[in-house]
Amino acid sequence: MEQYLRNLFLMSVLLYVLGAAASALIYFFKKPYKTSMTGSVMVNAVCIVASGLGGAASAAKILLAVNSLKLINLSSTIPFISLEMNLDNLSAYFVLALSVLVFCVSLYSIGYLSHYNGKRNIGLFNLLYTLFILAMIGVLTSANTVCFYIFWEAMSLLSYFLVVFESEKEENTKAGTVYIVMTHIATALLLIGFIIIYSYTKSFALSANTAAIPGMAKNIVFILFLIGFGTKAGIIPLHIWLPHAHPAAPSNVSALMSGIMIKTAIYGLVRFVLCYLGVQNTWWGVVILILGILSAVLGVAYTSMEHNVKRLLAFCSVENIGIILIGLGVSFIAFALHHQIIGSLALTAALLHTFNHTLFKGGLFLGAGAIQYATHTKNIEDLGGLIKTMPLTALFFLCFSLAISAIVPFNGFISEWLTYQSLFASILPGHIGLNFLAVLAAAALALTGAMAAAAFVKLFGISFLGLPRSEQAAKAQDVPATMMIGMGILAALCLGIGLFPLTMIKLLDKVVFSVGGGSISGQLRGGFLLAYYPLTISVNSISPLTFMLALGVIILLAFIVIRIVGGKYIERRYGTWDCGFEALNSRTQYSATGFSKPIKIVFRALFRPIRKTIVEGDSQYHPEAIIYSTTVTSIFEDYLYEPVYRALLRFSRRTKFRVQTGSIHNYLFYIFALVLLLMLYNRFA
Amino acid sequence: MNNIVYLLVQLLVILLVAPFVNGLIKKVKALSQKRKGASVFQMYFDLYKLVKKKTVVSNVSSWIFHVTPYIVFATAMAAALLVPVSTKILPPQIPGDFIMVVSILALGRFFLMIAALDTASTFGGMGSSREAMISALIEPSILISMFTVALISRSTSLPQIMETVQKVGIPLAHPVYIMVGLALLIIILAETCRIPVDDPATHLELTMVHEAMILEYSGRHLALLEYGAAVKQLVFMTLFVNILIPQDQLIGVIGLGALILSLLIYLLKVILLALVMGIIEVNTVKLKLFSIPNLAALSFILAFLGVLQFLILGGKHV
Amino acid sequence: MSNLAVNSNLLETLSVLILLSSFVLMASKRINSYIKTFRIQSFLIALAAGIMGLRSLISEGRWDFLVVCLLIMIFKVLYIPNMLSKTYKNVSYKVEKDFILNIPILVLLCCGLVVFSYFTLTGVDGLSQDVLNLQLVNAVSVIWIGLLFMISRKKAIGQIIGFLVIENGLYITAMYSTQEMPFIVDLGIFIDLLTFVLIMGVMTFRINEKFESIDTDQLNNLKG
Amino acid sequence: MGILLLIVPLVAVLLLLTVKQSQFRHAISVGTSSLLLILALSLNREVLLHGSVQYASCGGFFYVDALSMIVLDIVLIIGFMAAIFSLGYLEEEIKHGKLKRERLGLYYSLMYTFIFTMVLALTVKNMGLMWIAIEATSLSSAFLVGFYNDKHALEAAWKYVILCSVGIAIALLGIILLHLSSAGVLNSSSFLDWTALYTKASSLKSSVLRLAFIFILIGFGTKAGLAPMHNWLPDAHSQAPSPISALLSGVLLNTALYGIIRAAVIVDRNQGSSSFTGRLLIGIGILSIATAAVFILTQKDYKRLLAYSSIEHMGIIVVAMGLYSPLAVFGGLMHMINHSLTKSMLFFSSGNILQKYDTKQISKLKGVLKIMPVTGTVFLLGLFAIAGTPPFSVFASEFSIVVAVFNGPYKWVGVIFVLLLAAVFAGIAVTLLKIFYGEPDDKNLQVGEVNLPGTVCLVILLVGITVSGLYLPGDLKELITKAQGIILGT
Repeated sequence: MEQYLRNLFLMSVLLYVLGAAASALIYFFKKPYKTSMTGSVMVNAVCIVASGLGGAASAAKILLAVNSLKLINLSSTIPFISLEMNLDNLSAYFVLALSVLVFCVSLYSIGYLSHYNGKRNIGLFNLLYTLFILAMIGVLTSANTVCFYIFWEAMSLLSYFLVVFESEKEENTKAGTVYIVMTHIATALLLIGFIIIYSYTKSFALSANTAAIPGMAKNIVFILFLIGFGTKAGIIPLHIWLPHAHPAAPSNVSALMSGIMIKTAIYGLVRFVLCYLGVQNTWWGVVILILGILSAVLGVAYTSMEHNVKRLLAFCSVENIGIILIGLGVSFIAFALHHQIIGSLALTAALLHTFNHTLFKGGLFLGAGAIQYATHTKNIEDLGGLIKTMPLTALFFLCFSLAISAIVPFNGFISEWLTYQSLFASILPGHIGLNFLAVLAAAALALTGAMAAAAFVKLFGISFLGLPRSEQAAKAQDVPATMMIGMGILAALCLGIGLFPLTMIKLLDKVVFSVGGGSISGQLRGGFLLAYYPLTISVNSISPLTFMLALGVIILLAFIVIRIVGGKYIERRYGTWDCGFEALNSRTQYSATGFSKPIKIVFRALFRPIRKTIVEGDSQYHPEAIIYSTTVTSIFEDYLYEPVYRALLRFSRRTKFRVQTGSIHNYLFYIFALVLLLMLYNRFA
Repeated sequence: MNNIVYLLVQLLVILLVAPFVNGLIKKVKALSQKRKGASVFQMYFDLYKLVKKKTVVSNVSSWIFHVTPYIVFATAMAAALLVPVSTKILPPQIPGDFIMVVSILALGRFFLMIAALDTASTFGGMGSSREAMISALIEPSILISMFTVALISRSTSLPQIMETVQKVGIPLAHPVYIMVGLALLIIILAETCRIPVDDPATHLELTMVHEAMILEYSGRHLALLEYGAAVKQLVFMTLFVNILIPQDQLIGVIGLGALILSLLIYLLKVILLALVMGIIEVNTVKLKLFSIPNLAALSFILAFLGVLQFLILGGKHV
Repeated sequence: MSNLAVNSNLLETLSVLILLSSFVLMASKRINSYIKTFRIQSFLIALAAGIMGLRSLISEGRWDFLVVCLLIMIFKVLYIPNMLSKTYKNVSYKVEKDFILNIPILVLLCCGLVVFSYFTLTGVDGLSQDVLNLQLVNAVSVIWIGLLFMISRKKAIGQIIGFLVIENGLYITAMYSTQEMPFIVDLGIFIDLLTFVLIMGVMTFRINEKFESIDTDQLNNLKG
Repeated sequence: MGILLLIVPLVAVLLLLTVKQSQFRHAISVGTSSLLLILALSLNREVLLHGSVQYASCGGFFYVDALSMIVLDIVLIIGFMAAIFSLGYLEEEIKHGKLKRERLGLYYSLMYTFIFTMVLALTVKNMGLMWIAIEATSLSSAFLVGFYNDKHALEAAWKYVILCSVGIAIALLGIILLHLSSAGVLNSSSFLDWTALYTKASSLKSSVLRLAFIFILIGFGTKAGLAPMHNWLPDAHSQAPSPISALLSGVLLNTALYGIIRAAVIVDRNQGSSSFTGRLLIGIGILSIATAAVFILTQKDYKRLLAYSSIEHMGIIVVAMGLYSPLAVFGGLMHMINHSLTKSMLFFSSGNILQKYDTKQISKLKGVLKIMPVTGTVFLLGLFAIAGTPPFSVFASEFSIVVAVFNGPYKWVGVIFVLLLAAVFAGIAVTLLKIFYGEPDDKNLQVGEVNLPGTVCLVILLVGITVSGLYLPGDLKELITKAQGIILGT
């Protein structure tokens, strides 16, 4: 059985490699565009098959409860460098998420890439894309830290190239630079962490026993990992690359980046802190929890201010990472206090939200891509009325929006509910500080949910409803069928997991059991119903399916009653009420800026909005035009990163001209001084 | 069997009482303004009238506009099914807890907000935008105040919470509950679009939130939305009265008689609360929109103080 | 034996004189006196090499020191100074004007360097066998003074002379510390020195051509 | 056989000075460098078989062991690449009137003199001779640095000669002291003979030896571009013709470093530990990396930037040597190879870019990937490679060194080390990544590569550094292991 699964998995990897090779051929031989388009379709088809196989193998791995699969073990002649890949439950879970997303994204790409036709080298894109997927699989299945590090860097590098793929825009390349610099520095910290561990255990293997590491070193390593992975995950205040990089990348790549790449950081935290290092102190969890709260709240606050579809989604990723971290933090605290069940519950919540976020955020980015594909703009102030021209896209987008706002029959609610429950369960007598924090986290979660809903009402309402605000929006046409299918599958999965959460949770339970040693399946009741509460009899239950049924029945009843009472439905179509003035047009509608203004005013201390009004014309009493613009200050960039960056530049520049003066006398003096210094050193040493 | 009885009782009570409560509050307001006011049953007639009417639909709107009334009404009703009016006829398990209730209501609200944007009307956008802000601010207080009572009973399930509360004696004499009660009261007023800015009775754009969102609706759609709003209001009121003024512990017997008695007391409590709400609304001046954060903060602080009390005292409240 | 003692006394005196000549160099301002002082210093070194050569010829029958002496005479005393003065004959300036520090301080610094050399070398136990120590200190000091000279002079000629003084210092260090440096190394040093001077000649010519001066202070366009 | 390595370039220089046609000059150049490469291969075999190669016939001065073989290989491989690259490079320069055809002979003869001096430095047993050869490298390369004969080039050459000569003079003091330390231990036939010093290391006078090492470190360190003696390096590297920059950076620095290593080995053996040399080397190494990290961040000239990066990598190698653990030494040696290949690849591609855009200013470059797809790609990947990104070879060696640092006595040095490497990466990314994208300011710029043979070199080098980042050929590994054994005295 193991052998069979292993082969299945390797087959999937091999297919990706084949896809990469094929794309490389297309790239290098620069076939005419028509051929390269066919080639691209084939490469994507290969990816679809590969992801299908990979996903199936991973799911089977978890469900059939076989031992962890040793996939590949090749060592190189260079010290430490080896290719060692294992597939255990945790890896399999993340690979499953990856595969599901890749499946849909590849399907979507078939249609999406057609807009590159004749403009760009699709072969290159596909090459980077497949390699990127391979790198992520490598990250998720690496069995030693060196291998992990290499794949991690490869993943960063490839995603960097994908971010700058549309390189003619300067903002894209800048975004890429910010991204690669931040991620590389973070990776350096990871490297330090790995090597500190190595210096105690003398092994890079993930199976190494880390018990011998002294507590202080463990603390340092934890902080390094937190910053290292935190940067990739985009936790505040290390998030600033995210809102730059996601909009810059092509949408299918943003979907992968936001959907699964930033989750590799969550994988890293679980894998390295929980499994590898072992949670040692309660404060580890507390730090993560606090960062989670911060990221969730600030992330959603910035989400609600954004008017660029993809930037909005990027900030929203920050928020969701925050939610995941809240779950993770609670689980770390619980494991540190040896509450296995609570820990497992919280871990389940975090991991489920990870999976869910993969689905809906991937979907949303695909949706954003579809909008961009149809209208060539990412600015929602230029959109409107797309629901009429792009009905299916609108429907899917609505589903994703509801899911991400944690609204009931969708999967987002399930994971948030579990997070609430884990927070609730973590409030135990005796830990006032922790309890206080848990309550705060719950409040933050509530705020986050409502504000996310507000943001997505804006996003959906302004871009899909009302009147089109620009010509492109008016002329938009629905996207190719493959793109639609890609999004459709994700939407269906969102709803599916929302309605039948237990299927997913039971799968997840095996993962959590192998990671944390606790299982919550004993607490679960019902086939599709969900019930959980650890301390008393399970009476806290939710059943989205029942709710859906009830909803359906009530709607039906209401319909019937109204039909009976009110008779036949007679509808009169007429213009929207305009208070008797001129007919409404697209500019009298509420704009996205207007929509989010109340929130901006309420949180003005955070946003520090800058308003600018320019009156054009001769007299201020008879203006020809009034241009009003408002921007939100990004406090972390303006008050943290910018000053530090400038200070560094200034330091560099000054030192440069002070040291390398161009005067040979100075240079000779350095040599002279060093000679004297070292002679003195020798005298005293 | 229990399930069906429970469902029927919930449905009937909520459906019947909701418009009445609305009328009652209006009556209180009318009386306070030295008007006679409409009958307390006026809303039933209004609903009937609206259902009978033809429907005008904006030619900008899409299917969102059409499905929203049904969804809003259905979600309100679905939420109502999860908030027992009486603990005398509880099924063994209710498929949802208060988090679910909040989420269900959020579904309705989500649709209401996007429907308001669907018609390209400025009013719709305005209402939707304001509603977004208010809900964002109020949500944490709802969660925290419910969290507090849930912590006391160590369960997030509403029947469980209500049953635990019955053992407390007089909850309103208890510091934790007082805090939660005050927080909930503010929440109810804000959620039902009353103070400090909104006014369900007028269509003045300065004060419009909920009414602005449903401005484009007419006919049976409007009826559903109005009904839905009334149901939602009653859901919150039920939460309030059944948690803070439990009565079922007084009634020993289990059976039809007890049920009826319990329901009567429930009705009494609701009427009482409606009167209080009416009086509060009458006695409060309308404030500018951006005083809502203060109100929300107040409610949040109250709820948080409640939970703090609970935590500091070590959870010995049962 | 007394002959040898006289010899070593003479060598000591020469080493002090060589050191002194570098002080004189540091104190001088005129290009002419730079070259003259260098010539004298080289002559003193040649003298020392000659004495040692004679000694080693008598005691061991080695003639290589004498060859070295001859080479010094030919190159350092005659050829290089002549070439330098020829190169600088038609240069407009004759006197160096601005220094990094003024001359008295520079001379004091030179004294300091001698003390420093003494201080840093006495601790090294391999060096402090009998009289060699003082000579070695003198020799090493010459190197540092040469380096200081290079730092303090802004004209190209100053740097060339400074380097040559360093080279002189190295040479006497080698001579005094080990009387048996492999000949081939000595030869190699000479070849290098020669090429250095040649290159410098070519360079100064070209720089003079391009910059219309050989003020090395002007050579500071490449920075940062 | 091995002695031919010295004869062939000399003959080539003579031939180049006599032959007048530029085709013949090119042919001689390519022929010579390929011949040298073949000779090196055969010498490699011998070294692998016998451990070291010496010929009694030539007065015993010729000596090659695994350590020198590694550097020798680097010299000859990069030399070969530079020869090929020069073909196209020079023709292009002549085409644009930057170079007169007559000067071709001068260029090549200087280049082969340069190579000859380096080969000499690596194949002699006597430390004194080695010193002479290293000194001679600066004399022959000074003209190459100043080859363009403009103000900047001359300035750079001037500084190069002055600083390196002074440095080398200090190294001579070190050599003299080294000799002094062996007084009474070695007889006159084996004065300054490295193998003799090596075998008798423990009986040398250790305090003199330590002083000697300080001077050798400063002296050869100047040549190797270690901070704070590095100041000539950015000037010289940026002003020299690009193939020469590649030689300077990829080869010359390593040759100088080789001198330091040879000396350090003796001192370490004498002291019985590396604590003395280790502290100095690690200190200077870290200082070099830090200098590079600070200077790269606001660099405006891409060739200077690459030069600073060379300083950084010399620092890394020196740190590795200072650690003196098997892993560190292995990594350090590997890093020598990897850095040379990668850096020369970068200098070659920067040469292509310079010829296309005719500017060294970073701010004036745009759209390199579009205008020069191959060179641009190589340069881009090369930058990531040099910054230590897997899967390129620099990462592999850096990783070994980093691990060694953490296993060494100073863990905090490891933290600084890694952070500085990251800072260098950030600096390169911030300054250089923008040149690849967008549209060039000059709209007349033709899309296409200059210098076809050079571009082929680039691709070969890129493939090389990618493959060797994942897999080290067995022979090479054996060679490095042997050299490691020599250094560690095992």
